[in-house]
Amino acid sequence: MASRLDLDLDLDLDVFIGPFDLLLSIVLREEISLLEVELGEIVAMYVTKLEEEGELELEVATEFLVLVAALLELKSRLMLPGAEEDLTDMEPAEAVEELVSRMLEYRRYRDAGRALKEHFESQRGYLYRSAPLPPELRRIEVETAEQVYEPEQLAAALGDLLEPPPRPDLSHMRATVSLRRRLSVVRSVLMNKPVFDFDDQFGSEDRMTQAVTIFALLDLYKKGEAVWEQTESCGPITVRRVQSGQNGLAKTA
Amino acid sequence: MTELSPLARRIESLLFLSNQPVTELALAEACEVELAEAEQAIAELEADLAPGRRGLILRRVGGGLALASDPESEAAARRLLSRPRTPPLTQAQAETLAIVAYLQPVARPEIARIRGVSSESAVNSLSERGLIEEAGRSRFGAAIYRTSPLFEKVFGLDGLDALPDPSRFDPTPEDEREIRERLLAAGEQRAEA
Amino acid sequence: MTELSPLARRIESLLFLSNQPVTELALAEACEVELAEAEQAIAELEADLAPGRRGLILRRVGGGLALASDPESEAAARRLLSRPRTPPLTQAQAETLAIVAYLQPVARPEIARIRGVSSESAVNSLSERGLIEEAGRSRFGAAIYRTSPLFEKVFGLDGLDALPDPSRFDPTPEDEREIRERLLAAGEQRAEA
Repeated sequence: MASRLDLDLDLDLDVFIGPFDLLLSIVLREEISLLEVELGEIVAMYVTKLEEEGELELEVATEFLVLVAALLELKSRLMLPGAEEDLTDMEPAEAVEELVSRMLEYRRYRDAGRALKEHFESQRGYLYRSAPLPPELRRIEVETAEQVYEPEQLAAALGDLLEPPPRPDLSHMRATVSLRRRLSVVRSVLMNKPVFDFDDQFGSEDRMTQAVTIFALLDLYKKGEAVWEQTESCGPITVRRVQSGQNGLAKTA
Repeated sequence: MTELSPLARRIESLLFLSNQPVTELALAEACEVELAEAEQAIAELEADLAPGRRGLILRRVGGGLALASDPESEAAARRLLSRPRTPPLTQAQAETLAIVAYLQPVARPEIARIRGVSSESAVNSLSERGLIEEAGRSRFGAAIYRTSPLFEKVFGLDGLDALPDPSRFDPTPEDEREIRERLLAAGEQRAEA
Repeated sequence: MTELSPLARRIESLLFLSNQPVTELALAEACEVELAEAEQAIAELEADLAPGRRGLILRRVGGGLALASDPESEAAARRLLSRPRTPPLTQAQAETLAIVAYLQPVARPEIARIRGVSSESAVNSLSERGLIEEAGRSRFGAAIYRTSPLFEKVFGLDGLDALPDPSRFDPTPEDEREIRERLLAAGEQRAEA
């Protein structure tokens, strides 16, 4: 199997300017300490290059990444206090061995993956059935069935159903007051009393009813059926019927 | 040993993979052949999969063709595959089952009226589990249900008379008709609420 | 046209009903016959359902027997069932699957170490496709993976022993020498240039 490590990547780093594979061998020969190399920058440059070329050959990319990962691992070992003894003495040849074994291991699974992928293709045509069991097989057989439920459960369930549900609690809901109904109330009052005092007539109603009654009065005023006046702020309101055909003027405070 | 024609083989494959009956037309279209050609292959397959010849049988059901297992294998299939489940009854299932048990035969709309909610899913699962079964249709075409012999076995009941007396949930002893009326009245209130 | 023996018919029924591969022993027990007797009927069925004879094929996968449709019907089946073709494995998925298949049980960081990249997305998509599954946690809390029964089924493998011999993928000494040389020589050549 041909090895494809033609990584044409030109780097422009603080510590190094030149091709990636040169950097690799320099690092391996310990001419530059890995500690000085920004591996993240290398990856970023590599990705940029791939983008510029518009081709992402995964196979090459993965090999590159395996390399960078191995470098990262070496670097992280260098950065760990105490681990240094292991590596300061590490000969370039040893570092190469480390990388080589990592790349060989990866290559084994890459090739196994390819074989699996091919195998997967060859098997895709076989389709299997997936259907639920027929209903008769999903059921217990009468002959072998044993008691699993308590009959009391049924009596209790029926008892629950016999109980009428509690009346829903409506206390949180306001009774609605209809404008139309208030209009007819005010009209019928005006029929009997052409002039009346609002408080005398509606003072005992709740606030909502009183408010809607005011709306009803506004409506009657607009229609020209009634006028009303309040001579002082918060004082009594006098409501007066307007004879049909007569245009009244309301005096409001 | 005989071999099936390529088209009959293909149709056998399709019926094997489909969970639903398949019409002859759909088979012809999937195989990209004329209907008449498909019909001929189906006839070949039908003869080959006649009852008693193989483990599979070709059946015409629900306007289409379907493969089914030989009914003679049912006992073996039960031993191999069936793990009948008896999970606890949900509240909806218990209520529905109680209505059917005490009031049977009872029509599906009546169950819904008593419970105050549509009871379709509970009825279906009780039916699928074999605890209730259809006992005909009402005048208006609604399914009428009763409990099954399996129901009595799994509740350990020696006949329906052995159902516990529901009257202790009610201060006044009443006959079944009155219970039914009370249930319906309570159900209507539930439906309104 | 041939008829199958009653036992072979029964076994065909059971395989039709089961969604999972069934072992010969389970088939024998379900049919209440001796293993040897079942094996004989299975051999009969296997000959009858050999590739190219019918729409169904008897396969040994996942440590058991299963019926599958003839691959020649695949296109027609996809037209009928409007099932899209399962997507092929990506290279990342294939590599990850190979690592899990050969090293299982294997922890997620080990997969990442071998591939040199975080393999989260490949692991997740293989999990989603049901080809691998979690088999617990390592001492350090990393998820441990193994292949699923579905893996064996869709790869048509009769157990993990049926995976190709991993030594097949051992890099040759030439590969090794080449990598080693390239690692050092490439730089040296450039340094000289």
